[in-house]
Amino acid sequence: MDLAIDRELDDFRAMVREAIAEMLPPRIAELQKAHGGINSGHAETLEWTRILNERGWSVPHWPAEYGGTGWSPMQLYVFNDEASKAWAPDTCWGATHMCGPVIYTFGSDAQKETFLTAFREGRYFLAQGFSEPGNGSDLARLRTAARREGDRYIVNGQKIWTGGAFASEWGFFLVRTNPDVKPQAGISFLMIKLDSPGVTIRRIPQINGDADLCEVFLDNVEVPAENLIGEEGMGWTYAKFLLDHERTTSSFIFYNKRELARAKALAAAELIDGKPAAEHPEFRSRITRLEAEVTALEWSVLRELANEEFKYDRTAAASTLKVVGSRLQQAVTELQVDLLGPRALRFHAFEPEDRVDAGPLWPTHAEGRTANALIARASTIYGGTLQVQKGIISKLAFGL
Amino acid sequence: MDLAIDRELDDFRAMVREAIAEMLPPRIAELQKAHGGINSGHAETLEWTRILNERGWSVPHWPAEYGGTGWSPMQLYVFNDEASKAWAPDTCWGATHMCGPVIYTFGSDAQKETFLTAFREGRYFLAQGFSEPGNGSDLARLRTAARREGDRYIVNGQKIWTGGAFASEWGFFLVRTNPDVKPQAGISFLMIKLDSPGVTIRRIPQINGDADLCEVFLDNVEVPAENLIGEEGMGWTYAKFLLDHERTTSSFIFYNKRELARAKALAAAELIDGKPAAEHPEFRSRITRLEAEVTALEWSVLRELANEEFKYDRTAAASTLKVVGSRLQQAVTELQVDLLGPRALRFHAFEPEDRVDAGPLWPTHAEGRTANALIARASTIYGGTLQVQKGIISKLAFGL
Amino acid sequence: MDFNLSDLQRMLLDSAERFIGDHYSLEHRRALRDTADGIDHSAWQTFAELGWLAILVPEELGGLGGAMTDVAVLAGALGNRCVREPFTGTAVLAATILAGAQSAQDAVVESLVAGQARIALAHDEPGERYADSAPRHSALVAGGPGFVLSGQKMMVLDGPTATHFIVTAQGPEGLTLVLVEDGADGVARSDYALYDDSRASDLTLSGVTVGAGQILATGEAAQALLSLALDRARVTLAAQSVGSMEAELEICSAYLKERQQFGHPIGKFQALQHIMADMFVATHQARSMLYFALSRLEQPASVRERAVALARVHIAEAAQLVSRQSIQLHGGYGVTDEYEVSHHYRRQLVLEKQFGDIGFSLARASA
Amino acid sequence: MDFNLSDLQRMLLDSAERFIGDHYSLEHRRALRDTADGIDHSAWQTFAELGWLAILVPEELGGLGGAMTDVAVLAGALGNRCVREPFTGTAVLAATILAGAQSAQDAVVESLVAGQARIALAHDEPGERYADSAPRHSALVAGGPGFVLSGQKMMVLDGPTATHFIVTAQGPEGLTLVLVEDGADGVARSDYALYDDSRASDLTLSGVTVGAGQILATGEAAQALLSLALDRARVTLAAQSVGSMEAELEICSAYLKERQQFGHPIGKFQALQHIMADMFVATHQARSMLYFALSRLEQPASVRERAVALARVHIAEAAQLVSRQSIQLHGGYGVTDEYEVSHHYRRQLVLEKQFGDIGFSLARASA
Repeated sequence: MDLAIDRELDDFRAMVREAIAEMLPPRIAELQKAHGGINSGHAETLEWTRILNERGWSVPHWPAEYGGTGWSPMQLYVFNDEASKAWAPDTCWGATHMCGPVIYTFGSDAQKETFLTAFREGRYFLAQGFSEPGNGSDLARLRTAARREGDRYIVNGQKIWTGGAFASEWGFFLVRTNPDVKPQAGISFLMIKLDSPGVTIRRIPQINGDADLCEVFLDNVEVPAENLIGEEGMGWTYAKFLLDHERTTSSFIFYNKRELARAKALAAAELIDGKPAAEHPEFRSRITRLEAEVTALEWSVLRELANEEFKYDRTAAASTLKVVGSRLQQAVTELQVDLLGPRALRFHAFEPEDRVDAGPLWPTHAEGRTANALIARASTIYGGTLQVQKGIISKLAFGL
Repeated sequence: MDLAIDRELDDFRAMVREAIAEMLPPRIAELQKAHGGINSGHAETLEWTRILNERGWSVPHWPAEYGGTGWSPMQLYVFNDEASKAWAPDTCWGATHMCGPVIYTFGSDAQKETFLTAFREGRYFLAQGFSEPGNGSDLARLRTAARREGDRYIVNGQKIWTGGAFASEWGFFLVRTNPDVKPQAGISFLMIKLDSPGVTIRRIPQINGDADLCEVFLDNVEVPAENLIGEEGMGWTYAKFLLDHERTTSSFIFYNKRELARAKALAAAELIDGKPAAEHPEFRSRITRLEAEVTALEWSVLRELANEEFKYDRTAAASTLKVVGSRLQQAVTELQVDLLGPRALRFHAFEPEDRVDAGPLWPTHAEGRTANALIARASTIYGGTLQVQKGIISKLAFGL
Repeated sequence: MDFNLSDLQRMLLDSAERFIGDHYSLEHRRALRDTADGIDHSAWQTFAELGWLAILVPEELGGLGGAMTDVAVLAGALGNRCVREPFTGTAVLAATILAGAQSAQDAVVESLVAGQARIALAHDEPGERYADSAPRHSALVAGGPGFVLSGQKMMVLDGPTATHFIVTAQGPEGLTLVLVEDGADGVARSDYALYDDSRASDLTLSGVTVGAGQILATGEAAQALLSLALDRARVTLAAQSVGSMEAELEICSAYLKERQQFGHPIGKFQALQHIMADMFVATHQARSMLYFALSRLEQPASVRERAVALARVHIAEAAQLVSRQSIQLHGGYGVTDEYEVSHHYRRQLVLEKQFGDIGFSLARASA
Repeated sequence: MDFNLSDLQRMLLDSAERFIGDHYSLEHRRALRDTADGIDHSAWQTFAELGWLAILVPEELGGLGGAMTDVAVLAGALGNRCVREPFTGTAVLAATILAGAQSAQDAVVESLVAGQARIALAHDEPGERYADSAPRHSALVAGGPGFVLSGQKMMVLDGPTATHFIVTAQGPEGLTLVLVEDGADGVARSDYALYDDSRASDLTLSGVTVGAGQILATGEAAQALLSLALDRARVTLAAQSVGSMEAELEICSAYLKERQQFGHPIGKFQALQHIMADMFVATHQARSMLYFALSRLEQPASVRERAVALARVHIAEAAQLVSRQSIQLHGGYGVTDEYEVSHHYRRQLVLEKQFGDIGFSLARASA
């Protein structure tokens, strides 16, 4: 057992920190800080991807042959930690962390050439079409049908919770290519260009004033058969592969660390009865307990990254990261809201054109906090609800 | 809507308070205070019952013809509140609140004469034989069999969680008299004298050093058929009757009020870094939140006593009282433990003969608090677990 | 004690449920949001016609001389549908202050009862947070024919549609409550929306001329009147919060029966049943706590204040449990603007943080 | 970083699990409770033979020169079975102080390693609660050939079986750590049991003669040494707590499969499955927090103290969740002395309240 961080990682950290400080445009960092949700704007995400790509860092976790950096899991961790602290946005997650790995693992050479390059270079935003209105946490029941006709598929159906679809050029979709086999076996993984005739996108207004999530209606959409990734009927397997691929992502550890740090800054700045909120016992205890939980979560992530031998099924540990990480996203953003007190109630528009300067009485640190906390209610819902995660844990850890 | 307490009740309260102060032997109050669990010793319980009976107050909630006082539900509430505050023990609950009402409602005249008189006069302690080792929250599956042979029943089986059986003269039992009908229909309600041949009682050592709960083994016990209460096969109905009979009991409202008051007294007396614990913010917030919860519970009880028109099934409201009341028993006693800090760790024996004086360094207020908190873990288990209560609520309130 | 509605309360509730149920559909409320000032002017007239604005106004001033229990009955119905019209500020807070004012305010009260005057409290100042009784920076000083009022106010709830403001200021005799008309010389408003789609304003008061007839109360009387009015307002918010929770129970239990997942209505899952049970328990206890607070409103100020604070902590925490779980039970739909539960969530947030949040109330209840 | 056991740690854990698993059955522990002093003297000899008492003792003093990670591995195994022998006080707390003492303590250390000496810290005084660094009322003053020690101590853990006490006292140079033999003239003990069946004592020290060789540390050095030793002890307690939680996961999941209710194994009920999941999450996070605390033990005192306090809060609250739910899952059996879970519950209570409870740690972590 060796619980010390490698000295070499400290050097690596210093190196990436300096590089990010040099590369990241302040404008993008400021937007990410104000907006402060999971992602900054789509244009800025792509711009940052292109900047990273110039240095060869846009897909550091990919195999070297596809443009990865060859960094160790701990180095990747440090890089992401530093990027988050510097208020860099993520790259387009669907492209670099979900669809990309599926394509470099199961795609044809032509697909690798077409898509991996585009993803790495940040050429466009990519949407994820998995969920459907009838099946939130129950993917096997999806009904969007792709009927093969010659060298193309005719796709009909409806997807929902497709983040950023309105701003995306392509999407990766799970579709049912065979209705006659057992549900999991009839699903395929298809790339669909979103300006194809028959694709209609509706932005869904959200609880926080944003409308990033979309419904995607597919009405006799023709998709070239070459857009099938891997084999027909293997979509379920690929989806499981990509969900398993990133065991620690759902911890949102970088987000949670950064937002807790932000909460502490708020606690120092906000006054109650003339004293910083940080000195009020209720807030102090809340912050301390959250700090303990975030610290434990970080060490749970480190255990996973360091490949700890584990008595239980590893997926149970991954679900644990998700349970705690999602709970923390809610608790930390709610803490921020409570630190702001009545000032948290003021609505701030999401669309740049609707935003107004709040005036001299309103600290900029207030903007965006409540919007973040409101959408954080979704963190225990998407990617398998809290209840689904608990079911996974009790089944895989205990056989219940 | 009239949310004020009747003025007349204030006079009644003053009257019963004074009467209790006159009647209650200080020795019994002190034991109840030190012991402080749900019941004081069995002998003291009976002694107090006899004292109350002299004034006609031992079974105030019974119909007047069987010795009740004719008090209104609110008067009964005030009486019990005052008795609790004065550290009076309860009377034998099984006799006065469970078996008694079943007998005066369903029993024969002879049974009324025999048992009701004895209960009212506190002649002996009465044990409750419902649960069996195989069926905690699942009464319909009980297996203890009573086979009719002429003018007697031959009883074989095993009961568990029979409080105070070792100190009881009689017990009221649910037994299966007919194995060939559906489970609920074959159950009967039988009085069994516990010194009958074939009855063996084992005290079960508890988490807190007490051993009040017992196992009762019944091995070919002969019970006169005249000890059957009401009709054969109606035991399930009677059991439901008696459980429904007292809708507010499971709130433990008097216990919770009294123990919260005790916690506040501890908070004033116990010092941390030279300051009363009551002035420490963590304890202050905990106390305030518990006070709010106890207050709300008391008003939930008052709504029930005042027969509020209620949109939902009343049993859902009764289960709510049980959920909150049991949670509070745990929270309030754990607060006491935490207020004592390390001093809560010292074990204090339950049996009078094993008790030792803790010496000059140990305040008497420390004794008994941890024992109480430990056994309070059972409050979310007996009488239908927390999970069973939630199931009742979701079914009866929402049809889920 | 009697927890059942009187005949009058039953009539009040029936008419409220009918009007609110018919009128305040989710679509209507979402459309109102996009209007300039966010309130439903014709509905406000109906409020007046139904007598809702007159409940707390004494009969001698043309009101109904009702009680806070009546207000709580109505507020529950408003909470059921997240109705965010300026009822609390005008019909509870301002009505209480005007009825207790040292100078007769018959005309304004009449106008309030008629649904013409809407009156907002302008109390909080920059840098403050729920400063119940601190001295005001806003100052009322002798000047001109009477007085001159200057200062800055923040988060004046329902400010954009107010016809008058009750401004708290430091005057010659200590705390002073001053009635100021919107649009008077020297009054400048900066308006914005809150997350529940209601509106608020920041006010700048620059040498506003004030006559003696606009002084509602001074010194200890002002303190006592403001404190009573705020406590009544807080209980009204709490009653709306309980109404919102009760609506969420209905919405969620219906949704659990309708929504299918893994081949069953999701209400078949025990874990979700138990969440509903937790919500039921919290809501039931919250209503009990509301009754407790109502029962203490006529008692001495210290008793009243502590009871209200205790109730606000308890009810707000129950509301958090219920509104959070309501979203969770709805899955992804819960965080869209298109489902009721997200509106209840935001409304509950706003109810919690008006006139003192959980932290403020906890400190006050623990004092 | 490497979270896997080294070969030596693997051997340590295997032998610990084997011995403890074989030896510390519930029946055995319940029988031990009824002995005069509550400890298992022959098992203690085995502890010594297996080298467990020597882990933290430097090699030059005849020990193994091991690390706190090794102690944590063993402590987890002790926690699995609620083993309450005086390991923490003797092999961690006292071993740390003796190894850092200003006067050589070779004989005592040798005796400790051999399983003969058991050494308890006598620190808390009447009226105190976890007074980490306050001045002591117990006084060490010059007298006779050396010094004289007087005072009163409370809650000396494992006092009844201690051969020596490390007494904290106010000496000429400030805080002083003094080694005193049990049975020395002027030492009077009053013994009692704790709820986990371990024992403690109150001590009265009346003019106990102390030689220079018994002075282990003074002034700032004493403060630093005591603080380090206490933090190591706290982490050892936390490791036992995690071990206890991990055992409860096994006990409860097995029980849920075996126990039938309403015609099914109760593990089929989703509500109970989700409770098990909550327990799993809490336990997993608790072990992560233990690693965090271990990683900070060699850092500067302020970093170490805060990390240990943070870990103690987090692990103790996780332990409360797990031990409470373990009883709940067992129904009525859970509150009997005849089932493991009630013993884990009591052991967790004692672990939480030794050398600082949640409240103490929370204040320390928030400072």
